[in-house]
Amino acid sequence: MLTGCSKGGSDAGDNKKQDEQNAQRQQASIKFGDAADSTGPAPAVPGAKNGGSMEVLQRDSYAHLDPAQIYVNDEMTVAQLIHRGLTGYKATSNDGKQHEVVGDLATDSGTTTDGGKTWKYTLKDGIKFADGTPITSKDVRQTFERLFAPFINQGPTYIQQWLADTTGTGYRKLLPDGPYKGKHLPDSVLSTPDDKTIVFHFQKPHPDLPYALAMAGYSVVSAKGDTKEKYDKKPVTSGPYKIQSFKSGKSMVLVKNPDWDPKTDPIRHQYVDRFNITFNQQFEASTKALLADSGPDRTGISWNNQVDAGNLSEVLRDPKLKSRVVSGYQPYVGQMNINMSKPEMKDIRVRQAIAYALPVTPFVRAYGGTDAMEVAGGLISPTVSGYDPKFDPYGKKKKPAGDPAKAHALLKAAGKLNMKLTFGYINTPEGQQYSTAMAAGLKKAGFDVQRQEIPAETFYDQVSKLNNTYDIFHTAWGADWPSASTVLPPLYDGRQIADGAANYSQVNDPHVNSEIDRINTITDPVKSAAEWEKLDKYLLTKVINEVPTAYYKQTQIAGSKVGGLVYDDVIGGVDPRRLYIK
Amino acid sequence: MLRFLVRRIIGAVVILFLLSIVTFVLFFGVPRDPALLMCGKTCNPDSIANIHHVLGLDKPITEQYWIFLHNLVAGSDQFAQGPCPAPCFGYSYHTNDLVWSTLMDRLPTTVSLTLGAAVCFLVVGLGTGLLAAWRRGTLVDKTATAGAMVISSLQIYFIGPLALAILVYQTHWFDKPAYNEFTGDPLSWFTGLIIPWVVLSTIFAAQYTRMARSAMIEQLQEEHVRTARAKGMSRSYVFFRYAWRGSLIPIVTIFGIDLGSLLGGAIITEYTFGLPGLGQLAVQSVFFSDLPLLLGVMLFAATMILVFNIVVDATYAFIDPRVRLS
Amino acid sequence: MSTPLLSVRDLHVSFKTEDGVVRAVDRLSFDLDRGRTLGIVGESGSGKSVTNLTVLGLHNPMFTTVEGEILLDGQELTTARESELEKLRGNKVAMIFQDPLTALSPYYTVGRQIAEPYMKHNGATKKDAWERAVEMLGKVGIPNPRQRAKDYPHQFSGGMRQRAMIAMALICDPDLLIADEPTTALDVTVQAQILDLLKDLQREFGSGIIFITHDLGVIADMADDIMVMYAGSAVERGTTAQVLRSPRHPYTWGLLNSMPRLDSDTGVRLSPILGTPPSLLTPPSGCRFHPRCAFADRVAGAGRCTTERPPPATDRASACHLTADQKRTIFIEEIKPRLG
Amino acid sequence: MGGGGTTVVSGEPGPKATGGAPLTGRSPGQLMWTRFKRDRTGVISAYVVGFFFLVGLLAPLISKLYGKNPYTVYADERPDLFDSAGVPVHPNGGISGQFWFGLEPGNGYDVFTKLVYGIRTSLMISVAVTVAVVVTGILLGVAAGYLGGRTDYFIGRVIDFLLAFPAQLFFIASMPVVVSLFVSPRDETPTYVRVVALIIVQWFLGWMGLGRILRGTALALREREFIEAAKVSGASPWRIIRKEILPNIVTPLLVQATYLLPNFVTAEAGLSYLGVGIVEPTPDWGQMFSKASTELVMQNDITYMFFPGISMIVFVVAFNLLGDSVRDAFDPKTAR
Repeated sequence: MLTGCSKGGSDAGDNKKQDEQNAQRQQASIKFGDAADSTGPAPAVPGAKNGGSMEVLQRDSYAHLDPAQIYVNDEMTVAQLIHRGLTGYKATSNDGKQHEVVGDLATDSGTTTDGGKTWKYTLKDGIKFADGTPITSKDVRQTFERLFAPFINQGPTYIQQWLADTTGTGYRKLLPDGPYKGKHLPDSVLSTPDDKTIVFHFQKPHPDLPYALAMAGYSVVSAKGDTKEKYDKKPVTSGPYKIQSFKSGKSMVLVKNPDWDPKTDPIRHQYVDRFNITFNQQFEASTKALLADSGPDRTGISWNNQVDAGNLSEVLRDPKLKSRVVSGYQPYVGQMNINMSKPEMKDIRVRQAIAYALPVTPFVRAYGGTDAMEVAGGLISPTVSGYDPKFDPYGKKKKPAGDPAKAHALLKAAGKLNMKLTFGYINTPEGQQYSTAMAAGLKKAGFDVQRQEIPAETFYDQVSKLNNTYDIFHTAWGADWPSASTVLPPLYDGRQIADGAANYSQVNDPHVNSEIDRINTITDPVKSAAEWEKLDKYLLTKVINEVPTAYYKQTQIAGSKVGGLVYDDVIGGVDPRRLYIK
Repeated sequence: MLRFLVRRIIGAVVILFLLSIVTFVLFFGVPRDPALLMCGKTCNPDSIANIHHVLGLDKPITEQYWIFLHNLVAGSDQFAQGPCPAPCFGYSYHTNDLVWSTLMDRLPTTVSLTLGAAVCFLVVGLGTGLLAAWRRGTLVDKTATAGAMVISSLQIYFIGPLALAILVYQTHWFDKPAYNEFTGDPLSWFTGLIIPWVVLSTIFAAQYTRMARSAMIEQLQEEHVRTARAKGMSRSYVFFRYAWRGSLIPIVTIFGIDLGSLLGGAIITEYTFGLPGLGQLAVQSVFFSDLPLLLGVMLFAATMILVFNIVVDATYAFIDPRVRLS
Repeated sequence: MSTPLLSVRDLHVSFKTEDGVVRAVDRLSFDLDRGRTLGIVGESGSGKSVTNLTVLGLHNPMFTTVEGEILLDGQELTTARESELEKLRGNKVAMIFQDPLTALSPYYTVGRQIAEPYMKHNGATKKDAWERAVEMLGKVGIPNPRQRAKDYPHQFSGGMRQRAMIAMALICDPDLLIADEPTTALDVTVQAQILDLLKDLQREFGSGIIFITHDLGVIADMADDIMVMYAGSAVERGTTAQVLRSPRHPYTWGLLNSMPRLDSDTGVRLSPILGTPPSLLTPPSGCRFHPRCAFADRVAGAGRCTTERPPPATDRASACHLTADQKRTIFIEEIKPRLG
Repeated sequence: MGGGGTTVVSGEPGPKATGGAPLTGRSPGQLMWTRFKRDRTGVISAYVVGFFFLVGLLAPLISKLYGKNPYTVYADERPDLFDSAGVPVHPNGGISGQFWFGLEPGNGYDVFTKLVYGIRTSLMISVAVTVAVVVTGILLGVAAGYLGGRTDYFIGRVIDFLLAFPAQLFFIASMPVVVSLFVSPRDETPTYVRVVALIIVQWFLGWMGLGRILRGTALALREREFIEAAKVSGASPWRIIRKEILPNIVTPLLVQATYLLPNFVTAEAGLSYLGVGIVEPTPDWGQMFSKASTELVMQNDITYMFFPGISMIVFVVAFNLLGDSVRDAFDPKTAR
């Protein structure tokens, strides 16, 4: 009888070895490449062959194809194949762990003479859009000016803010209608002296510009082909592949772009003739199809679907699948924010009590156990420069279910036993599950926890309101580029506190603020990584405005005829550019 | 007949009109702002205000409703995403797709699910019900009646996950249900929907068994059935002509109601099996506060109910000569 | 003397119900000759309708037990197979029901319903059967029968519906016609027309008729013989003249006594005797009528009526413990004067 | 002297349920009760239904005796019993002498107390909806049927309109709205808010069927002699409704209510299943189904599904059988 009995346990292993692996994982810091590094073609993938078509099983259809609207992972992945920007990440090893930032459309990763205030880029020769028109500095100007138009509201805003020298959305005042009503950015901000040259002028030093420009959101847009809102469904592409057809919610076909010249591109390859993308493939479905490995699925892959929770442990433990399976970290770190604007939270002993009491097991549990989540020590993810695997300020790696006794003592010392603690949680099944268990853990330490649900799709907007009512709430933050400069400053710069800003905990610590300013001017990315790590430790031991919970992991699988399968730490998933058919 | 149709259609339109107002008002009671949804990762009050303006949410509710009605009837070119021919429900806040084409996209899933299940439960349910009535009082009847009683008390949210757990997750005998287009691959269309069909139709079949049995038994006690027997017509002739004809009225009534509400979205079934039909779309539109989509689904579902009400009433005229439509 | 058309001998019919066994017909015997009319009189639930459904084999075999003999033209019906009975029904034996509105299917045309038995029993084509149905409709006095045959029952008036029922019953020229209160649901003038029609048709077709009613006025007009039923048994039998002129059972007296003086209000059903009909589930001991009988105390031998069942009524011997003299005297001295 | 008596109009057996005017000394209620007691299925069903209500009522006592509550996160209290994804490591969902019905995958709640409290929540909501629907049905149905005219027309149109609502869709769409009407900013959304919202939403689209039936009954009663008599004797409409009409609609009301209640139980569970009703950690029948439909459970702990599943089947079947018995007891003619 199969119904009555279930065998018990989900086979989810506990990876005790994880720490050791991470210790070995010395995140090599990324350097900014010069002209030689930026010259195409990209170094060949060992064993790669040309031809064939690949089936791509994806869950979510692409809502945006206009580069300026791209900020979610799936779209950023496909953008690697169809869009090009001024810079990009070049893999310098074949395992997806080592990268450098090089010039993509530009001849190098950018030159600055004044510590990051002025950046100069020169376009390569022979670069063209898929419609055959050459890419000029006019297109680049259009690319950046249209970011200020009202209809662009989904993409990253770093460079806009840097250009306008503001925070928040104040940058739109710089060019309220974008380039569409005849106005342009003045040369003092963005100058294009000739067809090949682009110069960015910032008020403050921004040594991270080469990283920022590598984001898919800053890929080039054709000035001639700019159809404003409609560009989102039918963009003019520039990468090695172009869109042959796109049926939203159903399918997309990518074919080779003959106007793409490999000699201009140090990053991408064009091995596969054709990608047939099918949407609405849930994780279980894609995993099952790829596991079965028959028919067209032998050349099948999913760029963004993970192995579903149900198959995960089996997939990870089957030695026969080793060559078809890749795992890695996503750039996200989960963290419990302590709302520093609340008077009750001013007492560090209360914050310590929260930090010690909080069980992180519920979070790990809710998302599938230790195969999918790893108990976190610090705020910097293993994919970001500056990660220290040994750092564990609250002993969460030893006592993931929390230390209620210690927390209780701290709370008692603060005279705040049974204080009310409002816990805003995201209203998803997982959120409901882990928040109730976390609340139970905090209750044991002597908190009167009040859980408040927040609708999933507006969760971040609610918790980023300055006058929100939550004492604690759980968020996750992913680095936009592999530097802690996209983690610590947006999250903990006290001067960034504003409605809608990412400083969710509303922490405003003078030391943190001044350190951010100091480290931000360091132009050597290797040196700055070490400084960020120090700041991370300061935050978690002296300020205690956050409790890190978990690092997000994922595992992906491909068919047996898929070659060049690599988990790329920067992309945070399979690298689509290196794929070929065996 | 024509006058009947015209009158009923006018009635239906009035109801739809009121329903759209209720939905509109209801939506404005939602404690969520659709602008937040479109605002992305870098959201702030300015961009929200901007999105409000683009969506027309800064206009008074009455004006917004008027625009909605106007677009519905006449279509609109005012949308940033592109033209929107009548019936125009606008573009989804969430996916930016045309609501009407999204509905039409999802419809085949729901229609496949509903009609497939309807065939199953009509054949099995009515068959069993007739058999039980024919052999009333025997062991067959008692078994069928007791079985139908228990099965009709089952819930999709129990046997659906149970079927998934046993057939898909434990034994791996079946793939997880999915919708594949019939025109693309009829076989995978069939295999993908077989579990939902069986689960959905099991419960309905039991209900139809009960209904058909009791309707037939009631009819068999009618005097005109006795008259037919008294004039020498065989038991089967009387059963299938006289009694069956009379039983059709309650059966058709319930079937019309069931079909209408299922075609508007078999919410729990689609949710359980992850089928991308109208029901799932409805749930999504609620969770994403997607007003255009919500209005679209709501009015579509109500239209289905109303259309099938009219169809049922019109069918009466064919079944029962006493009914004259006017 | 030839064999009677219908001969019922010692018939017992009982139903199983959730509450127990109901003895609907008990020790019933009677004969009917061709061309003659037997009137059966009794209250609702006295077993008259059940008797006739049993003749047709229309009882539910799952719940009903039938004992005794029913001979139609010498053919035993209680043991006959369903297929044989089917051949008889509507063919040799036809039935007319009380309420022509509910007795006709609302879903089919009148013509079709009339034609059906003709097709079934005579193997006629649809067209021939239809022609015959139209002819029959004409015969029962429906004007413009070719048109009206295409109508549905609800388009007919009450009297026309009963005419159609009669047409349906007679279409196969039955030997035996059972009319179960055929006029009760009709108003007086129509009732008279229908009765005349039945009489005419009986003359034409020569059928034997069993006429069930609780209206003594009607039965006086129609029947050659009368059988009075009470609680599943016959309490009195005889020719119409005998039973109406010199009734010999207290129950019959009660019936007569309650007849309206003037032939005006015959449509009203009368329950002529004090008290309610007995439960057939738990019938009274002894004479079934004794709890309602005003004359039980006159029977010789105290309490005989409550302990001993009188024998079933035979020709002119009513099922009552009173002596024949007592019956005559009581009727003449006490009942007749009040009948006026 | 003679055997003749007065003629009594027979045939139709007189007004069927003329309130407290019994012909035989036994009121229709008593008759119904006698008939009901004879119906074995009905009596057993009544006991089963009663058992469920008793369980719901005594849930706190039961769990106290059992020594556990449905809120303890055993996955953190007893990590040895679970793997890192929260699945009980012992077979059959961790059923043991200590945890009679096992442990819930995820946070590891005790299934036994959760079910007991879940029954309590679900029944409480459904009973409240039933009461609300019955009251509304009486008010509007009787008003429409008895007053007639414009009132009847208006209520009739309202019923038509509400019947055209896609009910389930409307429930889902309106639950968040109704909840938001009550939310207080600083405290946890109390369970009672969701409970009240569930009651309101189901009530809103739940009363029309009953309303129609009662309208029909009231309409029929209005034409009856004893009402006419009451009117002629100058009784006020309110008095007529209270004294004459209401006692006569008890029968359809009781029958309908027994059919409605299990429907509300399953509908409420459906909403919680879809995630818009009662949410974790409040124990609720539907919420247990929602848990049972997660991949975690379907993949690893099929045993868990049977506790809410079987208990609900037993409840609904028993209640439906009870409904049939009640109907038969009132109206024995109806075919079974």
